[in-house]
Amino acid sequence: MSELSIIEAIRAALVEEMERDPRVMILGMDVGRLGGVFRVTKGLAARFGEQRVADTPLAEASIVGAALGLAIGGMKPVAEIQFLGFTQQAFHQIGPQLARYRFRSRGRYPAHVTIRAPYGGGVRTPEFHADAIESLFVQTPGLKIVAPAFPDDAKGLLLQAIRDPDPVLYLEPQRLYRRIRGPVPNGDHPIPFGVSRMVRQGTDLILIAWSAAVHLCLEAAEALARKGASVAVLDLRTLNPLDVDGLVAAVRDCGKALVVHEAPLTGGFGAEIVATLQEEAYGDLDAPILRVGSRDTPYPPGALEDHFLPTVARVVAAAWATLEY
Amino acid sequence: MSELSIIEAIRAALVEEMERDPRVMILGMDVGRLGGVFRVTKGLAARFGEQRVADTPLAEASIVGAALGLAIGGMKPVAEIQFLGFTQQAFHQIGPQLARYRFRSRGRYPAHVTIRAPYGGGVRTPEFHADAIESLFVQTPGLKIVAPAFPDDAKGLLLQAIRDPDPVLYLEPQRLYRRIRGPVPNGDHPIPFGVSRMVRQGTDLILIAWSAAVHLCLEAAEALARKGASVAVLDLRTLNPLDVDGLVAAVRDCGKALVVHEAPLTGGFGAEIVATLQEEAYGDLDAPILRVGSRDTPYPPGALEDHFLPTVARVVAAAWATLEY
Amino acid sequence: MIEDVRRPGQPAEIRLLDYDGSLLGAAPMGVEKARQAMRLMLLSRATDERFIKLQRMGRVGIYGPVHGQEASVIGSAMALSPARDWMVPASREHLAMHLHGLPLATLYAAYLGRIDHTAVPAGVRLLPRQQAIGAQLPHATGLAWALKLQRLPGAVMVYFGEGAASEGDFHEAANLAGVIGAPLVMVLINNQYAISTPAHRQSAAPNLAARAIGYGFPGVLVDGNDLFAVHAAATEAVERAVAGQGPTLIECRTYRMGFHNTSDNPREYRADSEVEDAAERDPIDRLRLWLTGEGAWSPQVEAEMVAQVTTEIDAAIAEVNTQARPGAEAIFNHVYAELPSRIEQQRRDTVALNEDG
Amino acid sequence: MIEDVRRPGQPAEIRLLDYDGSLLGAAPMGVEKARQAMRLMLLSRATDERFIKLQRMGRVGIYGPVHGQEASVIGSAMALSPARDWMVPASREHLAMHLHGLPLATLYAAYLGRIDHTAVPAGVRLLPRQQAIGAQLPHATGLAWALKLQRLPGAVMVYFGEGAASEGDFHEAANLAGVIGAPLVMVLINNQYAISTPAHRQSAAPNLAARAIGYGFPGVLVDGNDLFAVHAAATEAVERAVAGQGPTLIECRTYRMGFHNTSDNPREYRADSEVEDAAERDPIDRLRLWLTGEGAWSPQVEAEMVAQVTTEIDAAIAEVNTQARPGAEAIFNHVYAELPSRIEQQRRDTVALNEDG
Ligand SMILES: Cc1ncc(C[n+]2csc(CCOP(=O)(O)OP(=O)(O)O)c2C)c(N)n1
Ligand SMILES: Cc1ncc(C[n+]2csc(CCOP(=O)(O)OP(=O)(O)O)c2C)c(N)n1
Ligand SMILES: [Mg+2]
Ligand SMILES: [Mg+2]
Repeated sequence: MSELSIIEAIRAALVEEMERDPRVMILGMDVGRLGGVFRVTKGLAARFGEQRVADTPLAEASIVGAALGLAIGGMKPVAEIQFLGFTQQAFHQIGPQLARYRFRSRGRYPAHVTIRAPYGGGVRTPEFHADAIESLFVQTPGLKIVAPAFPDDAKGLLLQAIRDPDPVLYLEPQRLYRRIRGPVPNGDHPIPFGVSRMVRQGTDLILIAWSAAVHLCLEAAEALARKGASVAVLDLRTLNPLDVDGLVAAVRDCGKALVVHEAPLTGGFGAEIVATLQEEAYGDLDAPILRVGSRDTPYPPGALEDHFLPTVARVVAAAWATLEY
Repeated sequence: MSELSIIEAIRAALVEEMERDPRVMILGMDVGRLGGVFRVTKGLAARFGEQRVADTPLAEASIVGAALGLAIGGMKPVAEIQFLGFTQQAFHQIGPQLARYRFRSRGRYPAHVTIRAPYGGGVRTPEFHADAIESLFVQTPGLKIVAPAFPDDAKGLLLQAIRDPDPVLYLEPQRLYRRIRGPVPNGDHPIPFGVSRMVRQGTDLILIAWSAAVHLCLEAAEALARKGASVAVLDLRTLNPLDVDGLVAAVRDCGKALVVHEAPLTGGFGAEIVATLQEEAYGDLDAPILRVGSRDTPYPPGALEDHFLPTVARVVAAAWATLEY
Repeated sequence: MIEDVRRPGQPAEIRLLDYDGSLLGAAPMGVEKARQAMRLMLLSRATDERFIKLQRMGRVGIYGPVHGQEASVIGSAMALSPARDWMVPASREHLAMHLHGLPLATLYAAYLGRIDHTAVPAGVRLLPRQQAIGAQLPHATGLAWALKLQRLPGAVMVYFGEGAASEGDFHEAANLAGVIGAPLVMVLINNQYAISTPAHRQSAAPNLAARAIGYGFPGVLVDGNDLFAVHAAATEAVERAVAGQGPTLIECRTYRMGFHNTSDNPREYRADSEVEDAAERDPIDRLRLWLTGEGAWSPQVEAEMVAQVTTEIDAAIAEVNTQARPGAEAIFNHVYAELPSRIEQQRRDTVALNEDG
Repeated sequence: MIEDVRRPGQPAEIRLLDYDGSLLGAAPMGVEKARQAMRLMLLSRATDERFIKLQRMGRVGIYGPVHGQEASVIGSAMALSPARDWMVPASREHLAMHLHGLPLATLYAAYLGRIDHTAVPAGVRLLPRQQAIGAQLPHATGLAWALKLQRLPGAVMVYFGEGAASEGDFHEAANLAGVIGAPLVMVLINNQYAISTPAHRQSAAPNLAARAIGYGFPGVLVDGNDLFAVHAAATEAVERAVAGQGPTLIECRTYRMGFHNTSDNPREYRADSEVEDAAERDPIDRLRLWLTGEGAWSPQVEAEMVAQVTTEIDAAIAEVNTQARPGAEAIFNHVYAELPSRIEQQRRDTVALNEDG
């Protein structure tokens, strides 16, 4: 067991997997000598050479498209997109190409590619750098989506992502990169996709979240506990595959649920969770499942982000409304 | 009143609006001499000149990006993207640019742009040409989304789209282009956004849909009527703004609802409708709101599309399950 | 101060075989190989005819013919070593794909709705056709990069049209290939049209080969209806790639004689006279003249060869006709390595519905 | 057959003002205008210093300095007529924006969190800064197209870096501009870095000006630390545009002296010696030498001017400090012309929460 930050956990997974498998390589803007704008890949170019930790030109679509070609050619590329917001520049290479290549080639060419991208608000970044656009990828059959919230999950899920034969979009909570540290088991412990994690037990209400919003929920649950409510927190960990059984079981136990995400409310992945639970666990629900998300506006300049993002206060308020329903 | 096909209705709106307002122009691939791959703009280049009905190079991002620039420069561009699937090539120019330009410029530069794009299945097109990816745009504050299912709406909503000071994504049901004809009022009748339309009355269950799926629902409702169920059909007409009041009122009347869309199930806009209704009309619901969508796979080759797309049989089955709940 | 750079640095269009079949330079192949090329070109044209017919009969959805572009397609593909090199097609390079190892029946299966028989066979270094214009270009760059990283011998040849050359994907793929020094041969088939859009509305550049300069590698412009010019340029480009000298862009200037595809009617946007003019530069006619001059061709040889390729096509179609049509479950195959439970449920439902129906 | 096209057709780097301040050609401006340019360059550098300080004090989020690029930014912008021409900035052209009509206080307001005071004033033909690299390029093409369609006089000048020139947006925008013959001046500020990525890893092309050939319009390469060369090229390009002769690409070769932005530490990826070398080609030093030679400059003049620009900056910041900080409702302003009811509800909730808190 080591105490690592999320950045360190991600780096550990990359290093271990590159040592284990010579076909694993990293590509992206500034990932080489600089080690990436967040220094996630710091030291890797020196260790593995600039061939395997390769800086690319400033062109996201070619990073993803080339990663697919590299995979077809026998590599296992881990592509870094500098910020999730800029996956939009590569959008046509992700859903229609990367995610469908196995299907299109009838299994001949699996797209063994991982895309890593930091995202999420709360750190006063310039425009596009915080956009929580994960829900733009949830209707992309073929693409797995991973969003860890803790150092151990960050490492274990990344190990799994790099090995997974399907393309994986691996979302990194930039707000938490260095803010939290936690125990990470040493050695090779990949974490299977599609298994959510109960990060706080409770009996009255379950808060459902992923990535940085999990920590918001933990704070809110703590605040609610002080007022006497027993509130559980479920960390989804992967959006696709979605742990439908885990969700249904959790709701069955509590009867009430609330989804919290950083993305704007309308069209966010919270809607899918509500729709799924409403279909799969209707009889067990004692109240409507509310959603707390960001406002339905563009991500505002940093000074205003606290009005845009979900806050502990908003989560607590929605939780009370649900508890009192 | 004239009897028009959807193609004719769209063309009529374009012609009338171009005659009324010299700033309205059309740009896109093959829209000029050819009149577009579906001949929607047939005859317009001859009538208005190749300056105002301009063929562009094969580059979607520049079509959308240039349309924004044209709007800033005083034009009211209507950009055609040949098939909705190829808006993904322009993705970074739509959500992050077009939809946010008013916000970014603090009102100085509204993005007075309409994007027209045919979409939807059932006509055995090559890959990408049928993809119902409207839900990739529903989490884009600033962008309005319009999806008519009838000739009169096609015309009236397009008139409104071209005049609307916000950017509008106008989705054309390619399967219905020439298949249905209907009465269209002559003259200038724009239809306001955000108002759904009850296209069939019923008391037991309401089917909620947009674009070509509305006709699927009408067929299903007819089949259900033959079995004695009174089923209403609500045509949303616009996804953003969403007619929340209309939805709630409709559910209040029936107590049961079912959402049908051509997009794959998971992450489709159906999820948002369910989540919204569940929140806004929980007390009025007598059964879970099920969703019927396409399968969670890539759009298959034409010969297999009937297994992928929602069918009358699947809608009827889900409707019975709801009615019998 | 600002000079019109449109003039200097322009590669001239290279031609080795003139319209009348006479040689303008050294022939890059002997008579035997040229006859083989001729056979492939005839097979290509016969495939066009057959599939247009099948489409008219309702047996095929949409077909885009190669007619007119055969020298570009086949002259380039013949420069590859299928056991060593990779091919990344766009969508109109059927016979290049076949030459590279794809059985005709596999090629045809896609048009005839046999999705589960369309996979490129193991060992054949070929990617599937691409319907998103230009999207294959970064894949090709990545594939060439993979060869270089693993020190594998070989080149990657990627096809695309002059329309595709307008897409951002072209630019990003070419620029990245230059930076990497990837063993990539970019074959731009400029058939003068992207659906109805003529090349001069696609770009104001006097030629597209000159774009290579902006990526730091050579570009060459060839008469795309001249099998020899195409083949010589492609051979040299493949050699450069294999020798570690990096990418090459080859613009083949040709002409799309037919419609864009079976849904298109070119009379809506171009004059018959233009097509008639182009017909005089037909790539097959030109090669026929040369072969005839070499004493290696006659109407009888041609008739035999046409009969042969017809038989080949018949056999391939017959083979496809024996293949079972895919069942409903085919849409769930190869979406993931293993279906997530939610989709597995959808698969079961779909199959059940289908059995009911 | 395949020639190395990297040599022919290369525009040479144009320089008019040598490192020692001596003229190599005709000066494109007189002493008065050069002093005005000098003032703007000093103001630019002083703005850098001030905002880096404010960032270190925690009053500004992130700031990207212009240091080293002043001649490129100001020499080009001075070629425009603000009442007629449009400017489309990337993100590092502060003083060009100011010269084009944006009050300093408006520019600074964005850095100091006064979102509602950042709008470009009516009548100023300027677009906002762009944070998505390269995304402004097609907007500029469209804007130039709009001028042409409406037969309005004027040119559009768009800025971007050598990093941005790798994006698909650059290619698509340039190619479309060529086809339209748009009155566009593309100013590529090649400061040798995109964050840590050096220009030679960004593209293998010997220069980026040569890309213009592939779009059918001229490209010119200038010493971007030479105010005169930049200005002369920009002036000619603007004249061409206004005269209906279409687009021009100008590559200004300069050097980013500072960090990419206040979060960056360039020592992690480049040697100090490289920066010291570049400092010898400082654009301000060079102009100072020339102006001194013309008898139009002295340390005293400079000291006065520095004092003056400091006062200007102080005043602008003081003005911003009087502006109210935006309230919570600011995030809902200008999302739509009129808020849909669902979002109007969110607005009310947000404002209420804020009043409670
Ligand atoms: C990204 C994308 N945009 C638009 C289309 C529609 N489309 C299909 S073929 C074609 C023209 C392609 O032209 P070119 O690249 O010159 O190839 P050619 O058809 O001439 O072989 C277009 C626009 C598409 N398939 N993909
Ligand atoms: C589309 C996009 N990708 C990545 C980034 C992150 N980023 C910000 S500035 C920058 C480098 C830009 O380089 P260049 O275009 O040369 O401009 P410079 O910073 O040198 O002025 C990058 C990669 C971004 N803002 N937008
Ligand atoms: Mg073409
Ligand atoms: Mg730069």
